[in-house]
Amino acid sequence: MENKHLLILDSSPHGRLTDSTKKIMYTVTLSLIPALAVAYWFFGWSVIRTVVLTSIFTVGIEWLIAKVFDDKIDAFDGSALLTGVLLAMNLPSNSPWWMLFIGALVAVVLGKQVFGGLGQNIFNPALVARVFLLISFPVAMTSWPKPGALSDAVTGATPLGMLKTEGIGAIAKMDVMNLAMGNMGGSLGEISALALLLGGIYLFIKKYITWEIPVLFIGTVFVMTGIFWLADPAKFANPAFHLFTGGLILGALYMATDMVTSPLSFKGKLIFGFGCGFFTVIIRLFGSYPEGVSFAILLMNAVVPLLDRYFPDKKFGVVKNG
Amino acid sequence: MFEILLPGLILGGFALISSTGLFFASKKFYVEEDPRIEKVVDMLPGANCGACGFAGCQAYAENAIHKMSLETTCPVATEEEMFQISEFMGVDSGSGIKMVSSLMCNGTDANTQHIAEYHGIEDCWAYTLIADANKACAFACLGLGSCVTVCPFDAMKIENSIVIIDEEKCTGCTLCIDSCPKYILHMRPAGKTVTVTCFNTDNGAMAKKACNVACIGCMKCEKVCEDDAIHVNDFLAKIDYDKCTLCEKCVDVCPTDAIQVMGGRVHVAAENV
Amino acid sequence: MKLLDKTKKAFFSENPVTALLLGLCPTLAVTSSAENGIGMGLSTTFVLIGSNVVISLLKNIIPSKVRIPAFIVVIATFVTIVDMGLQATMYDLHKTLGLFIPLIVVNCIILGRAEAFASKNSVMDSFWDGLLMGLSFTFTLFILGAIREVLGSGAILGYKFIADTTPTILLFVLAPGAFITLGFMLVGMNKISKALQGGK
Amino acid sequence: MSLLKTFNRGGIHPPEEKHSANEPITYGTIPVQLMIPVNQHIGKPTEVVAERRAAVKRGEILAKSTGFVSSNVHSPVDGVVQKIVKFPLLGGQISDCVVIKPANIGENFKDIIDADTLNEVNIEGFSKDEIKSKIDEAGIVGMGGAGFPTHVKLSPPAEKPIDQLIINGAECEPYITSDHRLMLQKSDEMVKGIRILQKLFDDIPVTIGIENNKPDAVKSMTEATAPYKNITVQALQVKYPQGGEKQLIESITGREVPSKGLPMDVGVVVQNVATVVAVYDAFYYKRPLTERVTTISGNLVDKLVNIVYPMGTPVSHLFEPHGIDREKIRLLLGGGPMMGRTAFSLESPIGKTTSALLFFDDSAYEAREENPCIRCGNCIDVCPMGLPVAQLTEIIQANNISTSSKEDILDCIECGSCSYVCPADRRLVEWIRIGKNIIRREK
Repeated sequence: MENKHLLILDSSPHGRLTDSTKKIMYTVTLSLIPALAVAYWFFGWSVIRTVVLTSIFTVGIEWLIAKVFDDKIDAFDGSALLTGVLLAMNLPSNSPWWMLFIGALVAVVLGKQVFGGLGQNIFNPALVARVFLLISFPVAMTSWPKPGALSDAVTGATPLGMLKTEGIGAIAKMDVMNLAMGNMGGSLGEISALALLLGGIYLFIKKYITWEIPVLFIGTVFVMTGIFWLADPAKFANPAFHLFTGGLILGALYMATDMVTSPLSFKGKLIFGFGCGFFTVIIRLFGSYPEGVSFAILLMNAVVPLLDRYFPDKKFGVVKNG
Repeated sequence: MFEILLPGLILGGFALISSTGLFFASKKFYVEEDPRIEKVVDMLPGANCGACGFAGCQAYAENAIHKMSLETTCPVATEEEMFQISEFMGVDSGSGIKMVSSLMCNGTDANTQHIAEYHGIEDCWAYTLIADANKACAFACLGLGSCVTVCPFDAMKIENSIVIIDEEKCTGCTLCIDSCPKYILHMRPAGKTVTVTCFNTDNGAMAKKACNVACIGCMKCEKVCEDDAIHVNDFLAKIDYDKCTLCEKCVDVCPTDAIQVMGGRVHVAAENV
Repeated sequence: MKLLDKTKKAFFSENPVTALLLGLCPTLAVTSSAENGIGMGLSTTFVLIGSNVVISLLKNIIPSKVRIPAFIVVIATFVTIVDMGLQATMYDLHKTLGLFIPLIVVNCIILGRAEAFASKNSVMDSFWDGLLMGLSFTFTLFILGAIREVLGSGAILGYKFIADTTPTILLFVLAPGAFITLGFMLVGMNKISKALQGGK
Repeated sequence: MSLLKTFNRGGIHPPEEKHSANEPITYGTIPVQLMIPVNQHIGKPTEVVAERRAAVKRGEILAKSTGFVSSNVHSPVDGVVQKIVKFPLLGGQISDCVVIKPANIGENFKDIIDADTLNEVNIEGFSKDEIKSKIDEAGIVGMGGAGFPTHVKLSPPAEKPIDQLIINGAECEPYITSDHRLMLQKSDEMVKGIRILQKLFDDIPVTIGIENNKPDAVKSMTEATAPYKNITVQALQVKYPQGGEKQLIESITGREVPSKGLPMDVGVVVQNVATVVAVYDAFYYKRPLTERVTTISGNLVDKLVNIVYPMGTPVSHLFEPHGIDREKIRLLLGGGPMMGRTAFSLESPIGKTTSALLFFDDSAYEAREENPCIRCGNCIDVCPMGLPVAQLTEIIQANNISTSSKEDILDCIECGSCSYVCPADRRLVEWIRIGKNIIRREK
């Protein structure tokens, strides 16, 4: 054995697809650009400020954690950045910087790292932060800037908020097309359903999300609100309104489909999507909060391990008996 | 007055009924448990490592009391602890010799060469699924630390790509013995520090070619030993620790330094002096 | 020196809340402010000392088969005393702590110390054990309450140090805040007790 | 053929890299020394009968099988046995090898093979047991890679009736083209071999499964099988691991081999095309299995070939004729890149199951570090066995194998699809192999 250099020993397979965690994370982040562009169109520079600040905060905090606790954590693998951008899309564009900081802290520390870092978290970090902020600062989190208003001082409620507080009359004038485009008050990611769909379709083509969760989620919301609307149109808003307002599209396409916190098996995904939709409708129609997407997703996040365990995919060569 | 008396009576009556129930229940469902078992468990180290072969200290104690013997000793307990238990039970305290784990290899980077560049999972068993050896000597320690992972007492570490065992910390629980895919760890009495640090059963020339400190089966140690404690089989020396008196003559005479005094001086080959 | 060791043990490595995770119900429920924490802690301390002393006095009389009911009766007596005493002297605190004062009866810390310590040791030792355990419980509850009060309402022991208009993190006053704070406290206390053990 | 058949679940499409598909089968020269591994099969180890310094003839037994699940090893050439040594094989195992000094060093192996006489054989004249024992004597093992003794596979117990014979010509692994060339150049021989196997099972229907990236092979096999009604050729969609036994059965018959079961449980026997040719050789040339077609490929090889070397030829003998720069070799694979194993010695011998030898330099290898699992589910999507791979590896890493996950782990066919697609570069198959090892040790 007189090789100058040694042969490499490794386990098969000796080849890989070029996909990587980084690539997935950055692609998902990039697919949010259309929605951000629409948000910029309606809210102006404050959008950029919010997104940049939360991204810097989340990546910075993750980097600090990596420095202090575990140098195996790669703060720049894109997951922290994605959390930051998604968090920004869940907040009003006029949020003060310290709120963004607290949000980022909660998202990275409470939402992710205390569970053991990337891949170990049970709940979607961005949603954990959003709910934390919503509970802690209810006033700041429910006064949204009006689209087109140049001053941050002009604030109002989201269409869903109006529906909750003022009843069905308040939304009667609203045009569904306008809502779909995003011309309404709300967080960055709530407003333009169509732009979000665009990004979602891109991700679907790239196979980074699957159809089960979004379809079941949105479908359940549509069907359930439709049933209520048909039963009593004077009390409940029509399903199209529910589809395009609030964080439903953002939640269904980006939050619920988050790889880490969604089930792996086919049946699990179906149940997960249905559960998200079901709880969203229940909270929207009968809860005290106007919007229920984040709570619904967090609730379903908690049962993901159970779904994976009790609804596994069919194995090869296993015949169901009885 | 009646206001206090009535609840008192009701509660008292209720207490009487329940306590009667409890009394009969305790008679009916009485389980006899030897109180000595608990005492023995208290005296054991409580590591629950299962090294004795039972499912934890409780099971060990139950067995010991049941059979009234300490034939299977607790390998983790010190001699004093075992003595205490034997005193308490009034039986002999087994063999009572502390054993430690010992590596039959000295294939450090300096003594033998790696033959490949390994990129897989850091685990000896994972390595054996890819290839049988990673050093020129096919019997050598792989140095990927499966035994280190399995050791509950932090007594092992990898240095120079072989395992170093801290005899102070080693309790002789034998967990590492089964964790080694090359089977080059063995147990020896703690005091008997003279060991053959080789496991190569190839003939002398091949062994020497593979590793500088391999046992080449030259029989010098067997000849020099006055206690008939060392024998060469399959080109490999083996020490009978029942007979070894630690005279270290074999250590001095070994031409390849394949016999070492563990924890003592590092020996220089006799020829080189 | 021995006392110092005992104190260290009681406060850190054997802290009833952060090391043994006992008595979590009052810990989580009443610590929305530092004051509540102290009130609850001191009440428990009183009961602990009382029950420890009495039980260690009676340890030879109580038959071992009925020891648990007997302990409960002793503890219940002291809890009733505390309950009535608080009601008479500090009505506001009594109102805030509410149900959790009677619930001290079933607090595992007290029964645990009675069973594990007082029923086997002398009166004097039991007294010290009750005092130290109680104080460490009080101390833990105080810290927990203080953190939650500072973060959740911008005040400490009822004294508000920021302007009324400044928003505070409401979540910490609510139940989830208790869980989150306790979680981080567990981390911190475990680190400290590890460091103390390492220093020995 | 509108919709090609394939298996239902999972599968991947790695780059095919079959650059050597147009290279006809050639023959190599005889090296100065042959190192013949005595154990080239799964099962009981053989007993070495060759003696030191004894002369051996071509076809003489060197190591005898010691039981039913065992296989003879023969000498490929005339020569002298020099010694018996332990030597690392291509798979990394260290095994006993019989070292032979051939009589005709440097001669082309084709001359030796051509010297074998072709016999006219009347297959009808053989009984089933005779056929099996002949295959056993010839030391034929599954040449697809696993090396399971063929006569064992052909002897299903009576209670498991066989109604379908499948010939595996899928060759789904990238780079390898040896089976492809066999199907092109030896199609008639192959059909004769199939007839022998068919005889064993009373003329049951035979299907030859070939992936559709080899249309010429499909054509030549279709032509060769035209006279026989119950031998058909089935073109299959290109998808890895089509050549996996269980997957191939599903593709062709739609039957699922039950978990923990064998093909015979669904009435199927699968044989590799190279094995069939070996069976033909054993009957018509009375030639035991001592050589095979090997694809030499990889980015270091100047002249890609499908070549026959005598079994036991050391890899180093290949460097000069094929223009391989010895100094640059960093990765030497015995078999394809998906399931092949790395070798650590450049002297390792070619064996009965070496379908390909791939030589790569540094540029082809990328050291990968395991990142945390992000539960993307890709591994589960591509797993042809439908296993929850991500969860299984976590269970194995935590050393927490339960009874139910044990069954899952043992069902893995180690095709490597999961590791191939994992974006976090996790060594999923490797972990599963460790899991299998742990289970095996517990037994």
